[in-house]
Amino acid sequence: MATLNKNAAQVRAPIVSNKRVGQYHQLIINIGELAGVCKPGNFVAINVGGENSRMVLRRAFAISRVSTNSISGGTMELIVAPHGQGSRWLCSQGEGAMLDIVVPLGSAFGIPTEAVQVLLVGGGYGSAPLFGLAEVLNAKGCRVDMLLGASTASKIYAPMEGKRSVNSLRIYTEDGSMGQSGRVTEPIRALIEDLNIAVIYSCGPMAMLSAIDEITRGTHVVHQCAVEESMACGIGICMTCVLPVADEAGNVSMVRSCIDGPVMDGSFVQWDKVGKTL
Amino acid sequence: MATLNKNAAQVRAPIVSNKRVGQYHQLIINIGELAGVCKPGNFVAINVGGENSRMVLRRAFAISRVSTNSISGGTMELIVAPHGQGSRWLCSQGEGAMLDIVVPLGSAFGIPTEAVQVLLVGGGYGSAPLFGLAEVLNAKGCRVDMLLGASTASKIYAPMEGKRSVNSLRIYTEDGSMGQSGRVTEPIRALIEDLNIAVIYSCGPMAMLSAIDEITRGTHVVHQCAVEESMACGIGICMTCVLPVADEAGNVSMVRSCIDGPVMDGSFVQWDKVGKTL
Amino acid sequence: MSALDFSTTLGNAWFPAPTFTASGCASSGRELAQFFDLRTMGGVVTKSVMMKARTGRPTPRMAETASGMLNSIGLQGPGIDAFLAKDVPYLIEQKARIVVSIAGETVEEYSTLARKLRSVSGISALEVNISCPNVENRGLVFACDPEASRRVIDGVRRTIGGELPIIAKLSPDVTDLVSIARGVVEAGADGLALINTVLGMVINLDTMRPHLGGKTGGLSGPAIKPIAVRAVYQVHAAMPQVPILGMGGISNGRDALEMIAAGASGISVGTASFGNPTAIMSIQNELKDLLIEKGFTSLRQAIGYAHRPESE
Amino acid sequence: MSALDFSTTLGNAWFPAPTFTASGCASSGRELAQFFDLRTMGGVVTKSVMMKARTGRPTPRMAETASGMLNSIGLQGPGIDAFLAKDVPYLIEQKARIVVSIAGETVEEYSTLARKLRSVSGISALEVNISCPNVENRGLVFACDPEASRRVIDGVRRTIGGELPIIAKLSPDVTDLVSIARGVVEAGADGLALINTVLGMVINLDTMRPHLGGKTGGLSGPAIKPIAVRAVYQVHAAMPQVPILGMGGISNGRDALEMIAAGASGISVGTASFGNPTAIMSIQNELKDLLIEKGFTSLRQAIGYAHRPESE
Ligand SMILES: Cc1cc2nc3c(=O)[nH]c(=O)nc-3n(C[C@H](O)[C@H](O)[C@H](O)COP(=O)(O)OP(=O)(O)OC[C@H]3O[C@@H](n4cnc5c(N)ncnc54)[C@H](O)[C@@H]3O)c2cc1C
Ligand SMILES: Cc1cc2nc3c(=O)[nH]c(=O)nc-3n(C[C@H](O)[C@H](O)[C@H](O)COP(=O)(O)OP(=O)(O)OC[C@H]3O[C@@H](n4cnc5c(N)ncnc54)[C@H](O)[C@@H]3O)c2cc1C
Ligand SMILES: Cc1cc2nc3c(=O)[nH]c(=O)nc-3n(C[C@H](O)[C@H](O)[C@H](O)COP(=O)(O)O)c2cc1C
Ligand SMILES: Cc1cc2nc3c(=O)[nH]c(=O)nc-3n(C[C@H](O)[C@H](O)[C@H](O)COP(=O)(O)O)c2cc1C
Ligand code: FES
Ligand code: FES
Repeated sequence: MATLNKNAAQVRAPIVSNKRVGQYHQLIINIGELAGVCKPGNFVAINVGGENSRMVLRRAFAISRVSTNSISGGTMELIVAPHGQGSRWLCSQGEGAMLDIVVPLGSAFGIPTEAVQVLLVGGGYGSAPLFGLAEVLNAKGCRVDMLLGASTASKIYAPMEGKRSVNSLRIYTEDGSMGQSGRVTEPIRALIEDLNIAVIYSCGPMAMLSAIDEITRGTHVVHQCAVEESMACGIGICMTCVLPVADEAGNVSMVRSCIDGPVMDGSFVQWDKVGKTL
Repeated sequence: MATLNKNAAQVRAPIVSNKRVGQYHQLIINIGELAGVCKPGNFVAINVGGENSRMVLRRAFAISRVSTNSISGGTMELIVAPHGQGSRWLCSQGEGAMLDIVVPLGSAFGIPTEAVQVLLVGGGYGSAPLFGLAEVLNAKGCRVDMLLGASTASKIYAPMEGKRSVNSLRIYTEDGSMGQSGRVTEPIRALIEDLNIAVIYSCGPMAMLSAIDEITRGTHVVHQCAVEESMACGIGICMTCVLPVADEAGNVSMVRSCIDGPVMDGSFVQWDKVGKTL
Repeated sequence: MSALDFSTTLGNAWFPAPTFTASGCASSGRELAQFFDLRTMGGVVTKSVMMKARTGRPTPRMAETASGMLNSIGLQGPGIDAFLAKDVPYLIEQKARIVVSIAGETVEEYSTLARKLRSVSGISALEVNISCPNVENRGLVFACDPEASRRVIDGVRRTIGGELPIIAKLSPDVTDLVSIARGVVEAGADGLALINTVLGMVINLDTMRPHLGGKTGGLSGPAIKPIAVRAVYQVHAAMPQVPILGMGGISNGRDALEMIAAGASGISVGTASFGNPTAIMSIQNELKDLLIEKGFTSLRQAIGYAHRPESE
Repeated sequence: MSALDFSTTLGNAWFPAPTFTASGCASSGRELAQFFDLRTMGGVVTKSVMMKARTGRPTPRMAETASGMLNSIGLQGPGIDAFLAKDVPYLIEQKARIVVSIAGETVEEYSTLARKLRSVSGISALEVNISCPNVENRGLVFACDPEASRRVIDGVRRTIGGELPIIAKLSPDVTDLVSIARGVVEAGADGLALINTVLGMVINLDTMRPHLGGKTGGLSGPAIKPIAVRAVYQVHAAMPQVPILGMGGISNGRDALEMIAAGASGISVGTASFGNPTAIMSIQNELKDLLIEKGFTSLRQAIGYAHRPESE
């Protein structure tokens, strides 16, 4: 919480393009110079529904990638699943539509100071920020392997360009419609050994993050996960987005995932106490 | 209330065109066969704000004209003043946008059975339904004279084509920016005499209608006015749109202007009691 | 379609569907009959009728608010005699199921209305709107006063006998809704209608005074749905055996299912019909589809489903 | 700009602007300071603080509703000592004007909190949030019980002495708000904060159970604005001399002016800041423009303006 979103700003930003990709929409948004301060793991909060909207809260989306030398100024990419009314509205906005965005928010994935072996695990649209992250890790000299999982093929987001920075990419679907059949967490234990993994970066449903924690618990592997809790404000003022997290001394408190997250050290999160009274 | 909107239907109808005319927007909407059952004086009720709108009530607009032999099927024309959030939303809708409309609603102007001299008086966008009415009256052989008034020139709606069915048209603006300077009600008393007027048809602000009533009271002139009260439902179920109106026996009751109006016999309306407790 | 039993009961009255108009939001049915067949829904709850004809409050009588509206009609109506002469026969002719809503200014007026209705055939139930100012007690709304609420229902119960179910309609503007509900049930109500509108106000910034002719008005529409769901849930938790007619902001099948899961045996649709004359029909169809989709074979199974123990 | 006196007072505390954060909707100010200078608004009302640190309710803690939201935070917070050690010094350093909101589970806890705050300099006023469950009386919310409300305020008043203005924050979920307001003013409150959230519930149709971890939650946002305006109007009509901090759904300058015309001396902004981090700044600017446009030369002239006699 030290930095308190020090680079965050509220901007009106135009949609540069909106393309359907499987069950998702890839939105490219021109955020000008702010693209330069976005880091992998950060998210944005977007106003939805327009002027007369009955939706009073912003919607949070992970920044998938940023590009600072694009022709139209700095841009960022979001991968949006049309889920409820707000995200559906966003997916229906065409090129040129202006969005009211607060960006960049929250914590970022920590980047190792030396070149180590890392594993990136994404579930559903959770893969979105991992490709941007892979580029950064790759540039650091890390060897990057990636696992992506989803219930079905159309929910796997794995763009061609994204694969450049990845040493290997394995896909798992629960219905077997793409890649291997099964859960993305199944091969992790073996991979840690085989590839001598130092850090796992994960983003996806809470159940996946918790399963990875179970695997890494008691090992030397660091688990950096991007959590996803319902957020009313996204900037740390409402206390709705909390998770039970222990501090170094083992004291558990309810920590705001918008400002002390979304990226957290998975070993501190009290996965069994999520959604319970402390 | 006998007919109870017997021709009314709820339809999804596309906007054929949306043009700015002075301070108003002229909207042409394709309502198909329903155009055939619309009469001058009827109004429509339109949903505003789209799917996620915080506006829960329909907005009422007088039908300005209908055309049943247009290339795109039956159409109707509305003249909309961008007033608050709902009408502004409507004015911002482009060609092809689909509207949710209930049409036609309410009472219509009564048409004389014989050819008589009539005067049409419109205030602001109140002129809209008068041009359609003029056509009908003209076809009946009536001599139609028209007075239009507004605070300023850009609030006068008087389309070229509309003038065909009118014997004379005089315009009054309060600031003198178009036509004669003054109020549209000023010349009425003299015109009644000079032209031997049998019926005055009026549409505009309540103050204008009430002023006309004062002029016609005690004379042989019939005053058919289209009133405008805040309406929550437009179909007679909420009782918000009421006006104090006397019946033949002189008993005053609160009458729904959406279903027993908007066109009423001005001499029965208790103008001095509007907005008061009975 | 599948074999969904969509019927419901309120006291001893049976309805083929759980969908009703809300009192005061359908006049006496005629106007909606233009848009759909009144027989296809559960029943028409008529506008609260009083002994005498009433002209109601001055205009403006409404103000739109964020996802809602205020109204201040002041119970304009024809009086019970004209209502029985004109409106009830029309609804019977349409084969609509009829719930008559009554309102009074004194405990006595409610009883007298009940006496007038006792012998009228073709009525399925009585809704007793006690959200009216009590002229005998400083204009304090009956439904805000536990003792006055009881006395009204007690009087109606004694007059009407055991045949016609009595549904007491309560106001949410109270500190302890459950105790008021308990009181009227003890006094003889067979069911409860929850909720009436919430007291509100809009200031008109042009005149810089209250916008409504009556100054304050009743807030309705989606804005109040969470309040209504909470009210139904609380009262159902306290008295699971008492049927509830739930209302407040229901605009689609999902809203209706929320209310039913919270504990309502039937739902009334008010403000949504203003925005959409066929709202009740689409709510009904969506609710049916949702129930089937969720594997319920009868509406009854879903009533109060949100209260089941954690283990299930 | 023109010569508008935008200042206001709450009891003996003076503020250069009538705009405040709403308690619990700005944490303790740090997070919003990223988006604007805290000095530019009237003051920061901090999140209600209790004696001990509290972890609050389980998640989910929020549900969006039509033009509003439900929250069920359960007064998570660091406890008074950590608050005084960390948050107050930060706000003082920022030169923000500070209104500290306190909450307790017993009458005694409120007094003890007041004792802790008595000697702290740099605080402009105390907001006493009495919409908390009273553990000594079956968990009945203090603000729903006239006697308990009085006792809390009386205890705080005695402890704090005459210096620091006390603003009692009331719940709208009561039958007779005016009598509760009167009681706390008699007990020593210098002002009133109206309104806290309205109790509501959302059923999650996937789980078919209450969506919030705490089952019920507090409804806030534009949906409740008409309720809030009514509450402020009623209380101002009854006690025109008592300053009111008005809140509930204020999202723009027009909303703020409605509240002020209804009788508020200042306004708090809660939910609107969630949708828009700079909401308070735009509300403040729009309100200023509106006041000037309407010919007011001071904010004070507009307070309660909607109550002026018909003749004016
Ligand atoms: C840090 C973070 C990053 C995210 N990244 C992405 C992403 O890259 N792509 C993507 O498609 N989605 C992402 N989500 C989820 C996205 O925020 C929700 O799908 C979206 O808010 C749903 O809004 P709605 O109006 O469509 O659904 P509704 O269910 O109508 O929303 C109702 C309310 O619940 C909240 N809500 C509902 N689901 C979620 C959820 N899963 N997480 C948080 N709040 C929720 C909404 O914000 C809203 O306030 C992310 C969420 C968080 C917290
Ligand atoms: C029978 C009838 C015919 C009309 N014909 C026309 C027309 O041809 N052209 C035109 O521009 N306008 C017409 N109006 C007025 C039009 O309905 C209002 O301007 C419009 O409803 C304002 O909505 P808003 O959302 O822009 O304003 P807001 O002020 O935001 O509306 C708030 C609420 O008040 C109601 N309301 C506000 N002003 C009026 C009003 N003057 N009359 C009725 N309800 C109002 C709205 O319906 C809405 O429910 C007519 C009104 C009636 C009743
Ligand atoms: C215009 C209007 C008139 C109403 N009149 C009555 C009435 O006469 N009797 C009554 O019991 N409730 C009356 N109500 C309350 C409704 O029956 C219902 O309880 C409330 O509006 C909440 O439901 P909704 O949100 O679906 O409208 C009225 C509501 C409105 C909006
Ligand atoms: C997330 C959240 C937390 C709140 N916490 C508190 C609190 O700690 N103390 C308090 O007095 N009010 C609290 N409130 C109520 C607000 O201060 C305010 O009274 C209410 O939300 C209405 O204003 P609004 O509609 O502008 O949000 C909280 C409201 C919200 C939405
Ligand atoms: S979302 Fe508001 S504190 Fe995190
Ligand atoms: S607008 Fe509802 S009755 Fe006329």
